[in-house]
Amino acid sequence: GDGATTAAPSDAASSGSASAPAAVAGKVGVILPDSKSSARWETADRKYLEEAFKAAGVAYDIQNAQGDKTQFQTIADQMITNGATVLMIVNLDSGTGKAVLDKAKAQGVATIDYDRLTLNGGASYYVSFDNTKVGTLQGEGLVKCLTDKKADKPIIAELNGSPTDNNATLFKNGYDGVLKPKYDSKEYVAGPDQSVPDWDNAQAGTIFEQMLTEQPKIAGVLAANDGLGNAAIAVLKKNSLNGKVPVTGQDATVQGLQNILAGDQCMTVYKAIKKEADAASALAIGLAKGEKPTAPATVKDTESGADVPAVLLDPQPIFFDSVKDVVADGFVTKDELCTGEFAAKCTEAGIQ
Amino acid sequence: MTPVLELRGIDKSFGPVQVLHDVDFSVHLGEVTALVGDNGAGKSTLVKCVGGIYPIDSGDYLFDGKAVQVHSPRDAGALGIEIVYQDLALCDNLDIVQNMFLGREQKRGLVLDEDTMEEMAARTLESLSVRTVKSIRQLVASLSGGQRQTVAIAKAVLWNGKVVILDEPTAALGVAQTAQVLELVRRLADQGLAVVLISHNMNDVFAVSDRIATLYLGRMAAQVKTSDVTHAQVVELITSGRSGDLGLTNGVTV
Amino acid sequence: MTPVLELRGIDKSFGPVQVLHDVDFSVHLGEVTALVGDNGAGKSTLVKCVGGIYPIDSGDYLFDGKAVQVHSPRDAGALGIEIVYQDLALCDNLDIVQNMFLGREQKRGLVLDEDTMEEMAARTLESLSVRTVKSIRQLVASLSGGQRQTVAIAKAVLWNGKVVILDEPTAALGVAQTAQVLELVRRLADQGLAVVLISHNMNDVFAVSDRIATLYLGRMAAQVKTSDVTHAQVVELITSGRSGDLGLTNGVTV
Amino acid sequence: MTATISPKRTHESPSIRTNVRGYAERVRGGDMGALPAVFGIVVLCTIFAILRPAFLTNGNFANLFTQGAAVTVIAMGLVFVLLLGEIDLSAGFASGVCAAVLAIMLSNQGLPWYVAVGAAILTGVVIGTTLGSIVAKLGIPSFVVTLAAFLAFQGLVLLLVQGGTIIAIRDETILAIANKNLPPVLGWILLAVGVAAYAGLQLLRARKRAARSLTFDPISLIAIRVAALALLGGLAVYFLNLERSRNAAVVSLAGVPIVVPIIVVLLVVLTFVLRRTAFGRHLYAVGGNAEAARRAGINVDRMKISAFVICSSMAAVGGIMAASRASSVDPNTGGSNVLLYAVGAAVIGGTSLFGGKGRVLDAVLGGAVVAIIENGMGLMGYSAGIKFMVTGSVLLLAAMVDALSRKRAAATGLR
Amino acid sequence: MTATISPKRTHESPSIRTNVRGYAERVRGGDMGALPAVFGIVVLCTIFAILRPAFLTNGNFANLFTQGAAVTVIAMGLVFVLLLGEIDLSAGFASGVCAAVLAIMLSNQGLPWYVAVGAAILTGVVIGTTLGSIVAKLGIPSFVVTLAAFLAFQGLVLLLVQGGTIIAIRDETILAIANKNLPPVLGWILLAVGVAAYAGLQLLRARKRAARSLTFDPISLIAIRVAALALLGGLAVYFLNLERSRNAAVVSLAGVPIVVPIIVVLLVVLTFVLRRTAFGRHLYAVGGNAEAARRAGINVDRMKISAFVICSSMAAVGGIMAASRASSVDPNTGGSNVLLYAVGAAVIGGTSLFGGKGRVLDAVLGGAVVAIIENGMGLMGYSAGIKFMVTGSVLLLAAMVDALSRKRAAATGLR
Ligand SMILES: Nc1ncnc2c1ncn2[C@@H]1O[C@H](COP(=O)(O)OP(=O)(O)OP(=O)(O)O)[C@@H](O)[C@H]1O
Ligand SMILES: Nc1ncnc2c1ncn2[C@@H]1O[C@H](COP(=O)(O)OP(=O)(O)OP(=O)(O)O)[C@@H](O)[C@H]1O
Ligand SMILES: [Mg+2]
Ligand SMILES: [Mg+2]
Repeated sequence: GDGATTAAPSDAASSGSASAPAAVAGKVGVILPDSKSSARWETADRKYLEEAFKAAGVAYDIQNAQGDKTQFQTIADQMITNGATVLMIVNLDSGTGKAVLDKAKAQGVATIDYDRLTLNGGASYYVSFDNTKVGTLQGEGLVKCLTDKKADKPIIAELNGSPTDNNATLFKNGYDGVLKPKYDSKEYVAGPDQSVPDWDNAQAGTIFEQMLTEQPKIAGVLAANDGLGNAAIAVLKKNSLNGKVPVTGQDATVQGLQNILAGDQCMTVYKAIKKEADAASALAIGLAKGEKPTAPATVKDTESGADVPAVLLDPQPIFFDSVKDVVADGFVTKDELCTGEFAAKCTEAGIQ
Repeated sequence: MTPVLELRGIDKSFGPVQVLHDVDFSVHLGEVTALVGDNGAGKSTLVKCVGGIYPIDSGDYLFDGKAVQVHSPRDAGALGIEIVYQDLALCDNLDIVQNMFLGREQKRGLVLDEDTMEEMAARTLESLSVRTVKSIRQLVASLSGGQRQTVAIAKAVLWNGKVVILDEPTAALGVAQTAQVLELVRRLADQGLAVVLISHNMNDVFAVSDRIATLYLGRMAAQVKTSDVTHAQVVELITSGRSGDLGLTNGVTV
Repeated sequence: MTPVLELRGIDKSFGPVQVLHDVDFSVHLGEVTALVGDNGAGKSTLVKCVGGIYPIDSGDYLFDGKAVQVHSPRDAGALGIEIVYQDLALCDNLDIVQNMFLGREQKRGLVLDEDTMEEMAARTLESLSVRTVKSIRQLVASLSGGQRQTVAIAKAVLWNGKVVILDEPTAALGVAQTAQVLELVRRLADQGLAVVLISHNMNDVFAVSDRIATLYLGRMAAQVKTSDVTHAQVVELITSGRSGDLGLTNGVTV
Repeated sequence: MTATISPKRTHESPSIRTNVRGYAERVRGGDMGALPAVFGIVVLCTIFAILRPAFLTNGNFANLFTQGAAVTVIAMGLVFVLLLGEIDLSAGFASGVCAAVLAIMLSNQGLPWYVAVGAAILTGVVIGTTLGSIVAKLGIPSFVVTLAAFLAFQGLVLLLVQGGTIIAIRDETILAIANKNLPPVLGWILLAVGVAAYAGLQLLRARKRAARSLTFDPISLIAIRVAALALLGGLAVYFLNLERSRNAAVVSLAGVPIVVPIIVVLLVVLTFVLRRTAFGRHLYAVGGNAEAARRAGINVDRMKISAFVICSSMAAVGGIMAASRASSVDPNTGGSNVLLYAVGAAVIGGTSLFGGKGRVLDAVLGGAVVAIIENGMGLMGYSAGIKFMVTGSVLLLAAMVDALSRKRAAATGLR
Repeated sequence: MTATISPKRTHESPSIRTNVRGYAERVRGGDMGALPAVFGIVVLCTIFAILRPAFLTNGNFANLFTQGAAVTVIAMGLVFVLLLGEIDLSAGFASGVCAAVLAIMLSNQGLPWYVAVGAAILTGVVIGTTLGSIVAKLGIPSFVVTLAAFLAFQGLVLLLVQGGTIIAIRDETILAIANKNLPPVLGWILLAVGVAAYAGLQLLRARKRAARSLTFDPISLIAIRVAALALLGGLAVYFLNLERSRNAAVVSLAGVPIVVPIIVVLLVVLTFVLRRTAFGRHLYAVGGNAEAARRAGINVDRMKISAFVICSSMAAVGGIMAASRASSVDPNTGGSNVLLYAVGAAVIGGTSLFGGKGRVLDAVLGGAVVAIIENGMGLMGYSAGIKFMVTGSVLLLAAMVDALSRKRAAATGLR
């Protein structure tokens, strides 16, 4: 997925740093959504954004709303109070997102939608991966793994993300877009399909165990992220089915990658968060310095019909052979990944 | 004259333990009926059955000669039965006035009429010789044993019930207050009310009562006119259930 | 002979309300000291100060002639003071045996020795004329008023305290049980213990006590030998704080 | 001790000095009323103001109210249930269900706002009736009943907003609740009316009691109280009426946020219900000693049902405020920490979980503590983990001030 | 009524018929002990078995134990705190913190499993001591203290697992706890030892009491009890020892899951502590009437601290089980519904939130109810919204069986 879009961030960045006379630079406020649905927000996004802002010498304030809408708004209020001139949000839902964006714009604060588009929010920019695309890659990945295993009319279990998370719905739209035709053509059989409240891995374990009890012949698991995937793998292991039943994931976590190396997980989806963070921080830095950076693309806001200037990045599917790409990208280090028993597997997967 | 309150053949068990066996009990207007019996004889249980606290297992409950159903304290209250329970049943988190008017607050429209209640409470307490209470707005939790008991008594006599039942009302009272309560008991009966007094003090019982009912191990041993028995006879009835021709023979009232 | 327990100049307030004013009180081994006073005079408060339930505001607490600090019921227990409180303080969710041995369970190694406790409890209760308790494994919540009081008394006398204080122990008891408890009080004193008896019943007080201490509105009106005063004098002391040369003059003991 | 209980014979009209002395004595004795909570709030504010000057700006002051409104309102309702010694774990999601009903009425059905608000509150009443009846009539512990409801309502919200989509709210009236301010003049007028009414009622009461020769508050004391109310209220209105827009030309942000008068009215009405009506008296009685209340002829079951109805209705109001603030309803509305914060607010304010003790004002003060902590922490810029930890510690600190004073009260024998 | 209290004079050795009659009378009188909970479980199982035949497979039977283990263990610990009338909202995240400590020790530090387990439990002890001390010494309501801890520990877990990464656990011993089974033979041996020990203790006790001429259970009754235990245990072990692997050639899945003996041992030990030691007696006393306990010389503060220590230590054990089952620790370990389910389990089983009433067995039975509901619902394949709603309703249903029987008990005057 390193297509044309990779050029975008450098584009935006250059326009930001082009006129770098450190005039009275503004302040950037960033609101991350939570720390539990995915490890990325606190471990990756925060780190990359901080690095970028520090490097540019722009004041910043990064906070996490912990999945709580009320807090999300409170934090926005507080950032504006604290003098932020650019607000970059990962909305928890479009409603609160819009409320925050409206308030910010009313106060003359520039806005960026990061990772999630706020429908009818009218943010100045949008930087993201395509969540439906993530789902599509998961679906395609599962199909590939099942094909490799030469599975015959496999029964597919779907372990979806939190029912209250709109992104989980987008992921599901993506992979169902791939799987639904297969179900219809009787190539695959639709098995149990349940959501996991709060993306809670412990509950995911129980839910998957019960899926397996109800339908012991499950032959493929579409798990919406690595955490859910690992919960399913733990249950499969208990039944010595690990490796025999392909499981998908998302986020390219260390655990997920290790599961892939061990052969227990078939694929994950890697989102080059650094690229996303760099693109967004470049825009933010530009805005903070009072410029008006340009974006390489636009996205249509389905609700307002407006075209939002956007930087779109492609997610990348990771299989055993491509684990090395993630390491090469610096997203995970060889040290964390290739511990103990995985050292040999790393070598096998060509990770240096 | 038909008794204002009459119980016939009351049985009451708590799980496997039968506490009242086939108890008959009647109370007349204008009289003080003393209910006596040893500790654990079933006096308080009988009173609680009258008050609708406990449902009775079997037997008849007659009020003014008519059979009635008393399923809750509300029913008993509606009949005009006022009871001072042995365990007082006060709300520790409320003050004296609030406790005295609980369930029957004076109102002006929607709003509580605190002024009237304060006045009425003060008047009633004064008539009971309470002298050491600092303020009638004191929480009941901070009252002494005797003060609590006085509040409970005052609460019951504040209302013009037809039947007033007092379960060991003077147990915690001082000398003067006891005298005052006994006088009150007599006065209520003389005003035409029916009063039931439970007490372990034979002097008090003989001083104010018109009739004495004796419970022995959950059975009614005898219900007699006070003038027909002696102090010693009553004590004998209490401790052994029999005295001369009075009392139980093999567990049956003769 | 120095008193085993002596209080000097005790003051105790609850917030803005001063309940005890400069109270002196002493208790001697081998004697029954009656503590009398009107409702709300401060008797129970004094006892609770002795028992470490309430901290005293000022004054001295001497035991065996030595000043001691009593900050909690544990401290009082360690000195050998056993108290039956007016409000009994039983755990309703425990049975009779469990309540009687609370805080001083008999053990074999780590394990509770239920058998020994059951035996001891049964023996003690029998000596107090309790006849109507169905089983000593009955929950205290289901006991009658008198039965509860008996359990509280039995709990206190089960242990060989040096000082036994009983706050209105016979209030809820029947005739026979009251006699039994008074006898017990006398017997404990004769065995050399110091006993404090709080009661509103002057007959009982005169029947068993060696000394009488009278509280009047939180002040110690007089502490005298029982043989030196008459029934009427004590009642006068209780109700007015004075009787002849005894008692308070302008709130000061003479 | 020598005082007598006759009200006639107590001081005819205690001088103001007696009153002040009495108050000082009560405080020394440990009966501090709302003082510790207020003190806790002052401590919190001072700390945050020192660490982050932005905390003290009048913009932030206005934020506090809208941020804390929903939790405070839910906590006010919870006080009624807690007073009975019961608990309502479902209040959070009940507010979510009511908000969803509101949103559906408004956005999907296109009904006017008053119909939608009515439907939302009616939903609250139905929920409360159901929960209360199950608790009272079947005798299932309220913890279990409302835990079941907590789960069920979570599901119901999901179904109502159809599995994860979001219902946006565009009705101006509803949006105004949490996002708009009163015109500055109206703020002053409301304040004046409120203060005048308070003064009038106090004077009337004193005159009536004096006529019956009962103890009454002297005019001077009433004057002090009225003056204090006027001063505090005046300061608040003054600061809230200052312009806080960063760009006043584009949009003017000045005036008392609309939630403030709503909360004040709810506070006054509910306090009136608790302290001046037989219903409120009976609530305290049932919470203090249910058996005694029953013996006094109070219908305990009906009290329980009513308490749950009030609680769920207030949850509905809280839900409307939350929906207004978020200008949308999603499956998480009323979820997250809303319930724990609301119960926490009531308990920090001094309401007992064992029943019989608590005031509506407690919930407001406790809600203020929670809102200040959230607000202040939002200014600190900690990372997620640290923020949780510091929030917990600050909450403990705020509660400690209150608890230590109560500990002192217990030591002097008061409760 | 005419019976006397002297134990000597009561029936020397009540016949078995007397015993059975006594039991039947107690049940009719409403004192049903564990019966309603067991009945509730039977009802639930029947419903699920009818709706989903897969529910009755022995594979699913084994699942039940591992799925419910963590919540049950946490609930067992919570009983101690609830007995005192306190609550521990932080138990869930405390288990998360302890699990994180375990994972760090194992995976990041590479220490052996017993060191890691020791560290996790020690963490629990430290947490309990801290919470208990704050509650006891400062007198802050436990709801507030543990709400603060709930927040703080949530942050601590985040910090420990470094902001959202997941720590994988690869230690075979730890993984075995929730994922492996005892060899079938060992299952039988343990059962035999357990039954023999039970029989021996019962006989010894009867003989001792007979020697003192106290009432004692007749041999026949003891025989019935032992036989019942042996039968039920035997059936359970038999079914768990059946092969439940889908491909027995590849891997054999048979035997009692390892969590089962762990829970049984914890149940026996904690029950022993509560019912046969002075410590347990004092816990009940403090919960029933703290003032009476204090007057009896019991150190109430120390009891509180101990209860919190036990609760948090059990939470640590629960955390270890959860970590083992998930084979990893993430910031959500111990979060979500874990706490509410654990408290719910204890309360459904019959533990009172007001203190003084509850047994460890209650928590196990309540935990079973919760586990069965989760397990059964997992088979139904409802959509998220429906699933939440049905789960809530089923929970209410299970609690209703219990509550109705207790209501009956109250009507006959027993509690
Ligand atoms: N809820 C209950 N469960 C079981 N037994 C009970 C219950 N309530 C009372 N009892 C028993 O019933 C008997 C009668 O009790 P009751 O309180 O009526 O006695 P009483 O005559 O009032 O005695 P006292 O003079 O001591 O007050 C007692 O033996 C008591 O233990
Ligand atoms: N916690 C408290 N707060 C305020 N006042 C209290 C408190 N406890 C007791 N008092 C007051 O102190 C006075 C003395 O109470 P105490 O219980 O010592 O009386 P007593 O002599 O035992 O009376 P009785 O004979 O009625 O038992 C009473 O007026 C009572 O109202
Ligand atoms: Mg009685
Ligand atoms: Mg007293």
